[in-house]
Amino acid sequence: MSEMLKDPMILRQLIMDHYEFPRNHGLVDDTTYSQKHMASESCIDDIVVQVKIIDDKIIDIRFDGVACTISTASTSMMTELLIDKTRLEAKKIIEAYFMMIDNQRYDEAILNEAIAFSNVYKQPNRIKCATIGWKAIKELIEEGEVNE
Amino acid sequence: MSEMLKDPMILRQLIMDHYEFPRNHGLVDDTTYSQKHMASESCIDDIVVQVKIIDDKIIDIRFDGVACTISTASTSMMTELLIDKTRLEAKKIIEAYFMMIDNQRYDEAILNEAIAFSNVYKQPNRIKCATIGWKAIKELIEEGEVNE
Amino acid sequence: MLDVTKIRKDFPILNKDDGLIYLDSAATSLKPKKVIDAVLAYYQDYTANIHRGDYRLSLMASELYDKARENVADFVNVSATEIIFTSGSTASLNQVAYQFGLDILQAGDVILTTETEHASSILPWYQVAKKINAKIEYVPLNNEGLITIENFTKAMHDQVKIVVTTHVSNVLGHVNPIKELARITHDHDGYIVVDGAQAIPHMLIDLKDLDVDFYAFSGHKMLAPTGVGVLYGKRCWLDKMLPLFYGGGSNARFDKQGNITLKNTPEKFEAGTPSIEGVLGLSAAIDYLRDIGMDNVLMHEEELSKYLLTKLHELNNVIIYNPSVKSGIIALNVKNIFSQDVAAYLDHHHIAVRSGNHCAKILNNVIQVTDTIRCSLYIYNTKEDIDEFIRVLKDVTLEKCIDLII
Amino acid sequence: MLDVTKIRKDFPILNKDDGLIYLDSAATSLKPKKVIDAVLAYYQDYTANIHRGDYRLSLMASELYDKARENVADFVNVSATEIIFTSGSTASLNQVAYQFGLDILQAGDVILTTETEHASSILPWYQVAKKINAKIEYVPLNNEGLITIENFTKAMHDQVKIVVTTHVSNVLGHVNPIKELARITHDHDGYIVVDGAQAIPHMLIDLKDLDVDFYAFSGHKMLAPTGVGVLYGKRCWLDKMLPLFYGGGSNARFDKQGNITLKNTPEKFEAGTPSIEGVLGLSAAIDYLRDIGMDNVLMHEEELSKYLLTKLHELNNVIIYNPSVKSGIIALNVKNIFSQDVAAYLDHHHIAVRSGNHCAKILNNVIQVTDTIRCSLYIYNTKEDIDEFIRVLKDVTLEKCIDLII
Ligand SMILES: Cc1ncc(COP(=O)(O)O)c(C=O)c1O
Ligand SMILES: Cc1ncc(COP(=O)(O)O)c(C=O)c1O
Repeated sequence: MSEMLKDPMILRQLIMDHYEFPRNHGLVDDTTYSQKHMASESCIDDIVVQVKIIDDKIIDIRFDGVACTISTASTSMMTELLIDKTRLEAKKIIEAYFMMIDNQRYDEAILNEAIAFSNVYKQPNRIKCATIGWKAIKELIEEGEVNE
Repeated sequence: MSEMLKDPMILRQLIMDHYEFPRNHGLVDDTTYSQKHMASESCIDDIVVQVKIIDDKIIDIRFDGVACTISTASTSMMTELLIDKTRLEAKKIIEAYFMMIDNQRYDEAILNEAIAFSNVYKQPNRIKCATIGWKAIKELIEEGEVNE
Repeated sequence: MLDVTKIRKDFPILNKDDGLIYLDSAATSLKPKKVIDAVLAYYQDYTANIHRGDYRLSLMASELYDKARENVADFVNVSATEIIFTSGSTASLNQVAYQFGLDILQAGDVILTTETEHASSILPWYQVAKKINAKIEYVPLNNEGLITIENFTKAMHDQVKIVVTTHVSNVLGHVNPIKELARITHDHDGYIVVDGAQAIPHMLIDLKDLDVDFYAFSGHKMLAPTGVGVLYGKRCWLDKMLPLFYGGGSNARFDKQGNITLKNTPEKFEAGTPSIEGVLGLSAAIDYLRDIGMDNVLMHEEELSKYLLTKLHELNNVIIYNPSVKSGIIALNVKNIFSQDVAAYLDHHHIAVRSGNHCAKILNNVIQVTDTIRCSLYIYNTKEDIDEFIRVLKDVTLEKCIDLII
Repeated sequence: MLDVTKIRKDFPILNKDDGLIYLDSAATSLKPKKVIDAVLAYYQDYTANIHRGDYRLSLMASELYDKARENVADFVNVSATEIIFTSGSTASLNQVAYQFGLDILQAGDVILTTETEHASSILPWYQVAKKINAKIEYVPLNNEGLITIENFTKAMHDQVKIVVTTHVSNVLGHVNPIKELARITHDHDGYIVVDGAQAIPHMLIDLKDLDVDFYAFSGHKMLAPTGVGVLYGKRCWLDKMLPLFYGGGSNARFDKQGNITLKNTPEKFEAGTPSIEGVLGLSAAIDYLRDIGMDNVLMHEEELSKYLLTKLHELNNVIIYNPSVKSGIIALNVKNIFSQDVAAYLDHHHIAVRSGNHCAKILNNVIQVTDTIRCSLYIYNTKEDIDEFIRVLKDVTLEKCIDLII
């Protein structure tokens, strides 16, 4: 897999696929989920992320909103990566993702497909797009901890 | 007199005299007077001018306020010049005064002592001082006409 | 005719070799040397606070400031006492809503507006309506987002006290028939408040002729600095209005008991130190535009706009939302690619456009789309700019957009 | 120590051969090249509106704008989310009065303030008091116009909800003991709003340490452009406060029914296009001051101030109204000559000072004089400036003042 993910053609297809068929898309009307509305400063991306955590474990993540290819695909990948993880595992993955976006050393292995965004740092105007969903889940997890 | 008024010493003394002993100074509490409050934009000069006009004739002018040498002296001279004049005469004198301040040709004869300010145009920062009382009386006379 | 080659030389940012194609003048315009020099002169030759004559620098700054007001007044054909300098259109429009609207509106009165309004034009009135229990109504727009006189006349009734409308929409670029709207409004004893932010930079505006009650615009969209704007109001309303801000420079005196004697209009509205170099820059911008001639500005933009529309029509991957527009604001999308992805792709080719909802967030009710690419033109744009824009647009695919980041 | 010769080279206006002696920095400061260059860079290198990332220029401008906020926050030791950019101190202070004061005050509550306040600090509270039927009370000042902790403690009582005070008086230059005033205010469950316009340019201010609720200042008095200022507020109050202006950039969304979702603090307070180059210039000014070191700035001014006072004491035609002052603001008059006449005479000798009541119009109750000459010093002033000022002051007579105009 890791080798395949070096191939730009594959990466492109991955992103397209997550954009056209976003996973875990559509919100649920369920108060056991906490939710976060992210409207990026550029006033264009406007998404909502929901998460359900039980006993330290992420049971489900959902998202919806108006967003570009990069935000949609990166958020979609995020949901796939984090569902079924413990808080601690999720936080490690999130940290790795932000390290990658920041062009620092990071643990490739745990990011899986999300390394499709490893070169976003070269396009500063897309960094907000590639992180909006990830920021939402990060804040949701952190807030959840504080509330307990 | 006109010759004497060319002597700077005399002019200086005239201005000092009008500053130290302003004529027609102090307001009256009399509703037959109309009055105008002038606070120049520099927020420093702050004077009130009153005028009583009967049958087209300026019966009396009074003034008071916080003001510099130039405003006080020029307003004091104005009162002396305009009291007992008809509106039309007063307007001619006022017009001549503003022509002088603007460094244009004007009728020296009717300005009398007020030609002490004939060189103010060389000190642009004092023009407001030299005209504040004159502006007040000008507006009072004009407003009076409109009201009739 | 307007000599674009010569004009482009006046804009330092266009004379670097990075090939910038700036198609976002509706967001903010580029600045010509004349404006930059006016700002510099304030910093280098007469830095001083205004409305003081204690020394030469302050007198110079004050006189230039006062002349700038006359220059602005002259540009829009009103009296200098009717021109208030503000920090921008947003400040101007908020001030009218709170200091005039709140005062004259009563519960049940109607504020008539449109769905093309910019947030800065309509949001203050939402606040006013809420406070006073007034109602907001919308003039139905035609399917291109235009206010027609017919629709406006129908929407008008005797409960309408205030009409709030943009002169030129910042999303769809349509020019509303303000003179007629003002006449109809006044026939119903209403007041009309016009957001001129996108109009003033592009055409000669005669406010006396338009006969509006209030009119707002910003310096930065008309070649001038940011942080400065204008509120025009009819003298009779301004004289009755109280200022929003109180402070130094706007009062003649005050005492311990809280008695305040305000100065006259317009000084009473300008408390505190204004954007002095902003005002001087705005005046220089007006001189610059006047030298070119506003008729030439308009003609140039209409010509470019027509050229751009023709070229766009030839592309089959593009949707145009305002095909009948005459001004230099064109709203479009590339089929099946989100506007922001297209904007990023254009940026990669040095083309600056804006994507999004452009702060007119209720317009999606009308054009049935939340986000568009906005291309907006000004005096320094050329047919070559458009050719390059078209070339890149023609080529764009979702794959190419994604390739930029992988 | 501060190298004045080197500093003076940074100010283009001081390097012309007109022999300008600028002693009016309390009105507005001169601008160093570093600030001018920051403004120029915006015009020449990245002219774009902010909070957009559609293309490189806009991203660059947005990032610099956000960094400027962090720079300002860092300078006064608070968090960037507590820094709101405004158009100046006047706008900052009015905003607190209407959006915070009006909200928390009730009829009968007391606003405690002083007679040294600038119009921009006190007039908004007169409006608030009138609207809400609150009472204004004044801390008795000592005969030099100082707030003492003793007097403040006595004036304080449980009806006092808000304390409004200047940090440094713009007429008398005294530095009020803000940290203690804040403590006493908070002990009485009150809020303290501080006008820092004359403090920030001259000394290191640690707002966290001072523990005030709100603090306002202007860019133009601290080497930056006009048209930009700051409102600091504790995050908890800002989060509760509503903005004064509504418009583009401060809302996340709104709909036809008038529902508005505001962005978070501080964005929610910054509707419309701000003074972008003003903010960038302010950040550059802070960098410049930080390079010099605020301790050095303070030391230099205190030294000059002491020197000036010593020299003034040697003149017998001068009355000093604040002989114990330590800051660089000195209030004086020449005996028997009206302040404006003296100022004009000084101007004739290229010396710029200000005459008048300096917008603190109730102070005459305290110092028993309506008008003074104000001489105010800053980093670029020298002992030579003072020597020349003293030489001219010594010579001035009413006759000489009059001779200038005849
Ligand atoms: C003490 C004080 N407060 C407030 C202000 C008002 O500042 P600005 O005019 O920049 O709004 C000033 C400036 O004159 C001042 O000296
Ligand atoms: C139509 C319209 N109105 C108002 C504004 C607000 O102008 P400013 O941001 O200069 O206050 C804009 C600018 O975006 C606009 O396009």
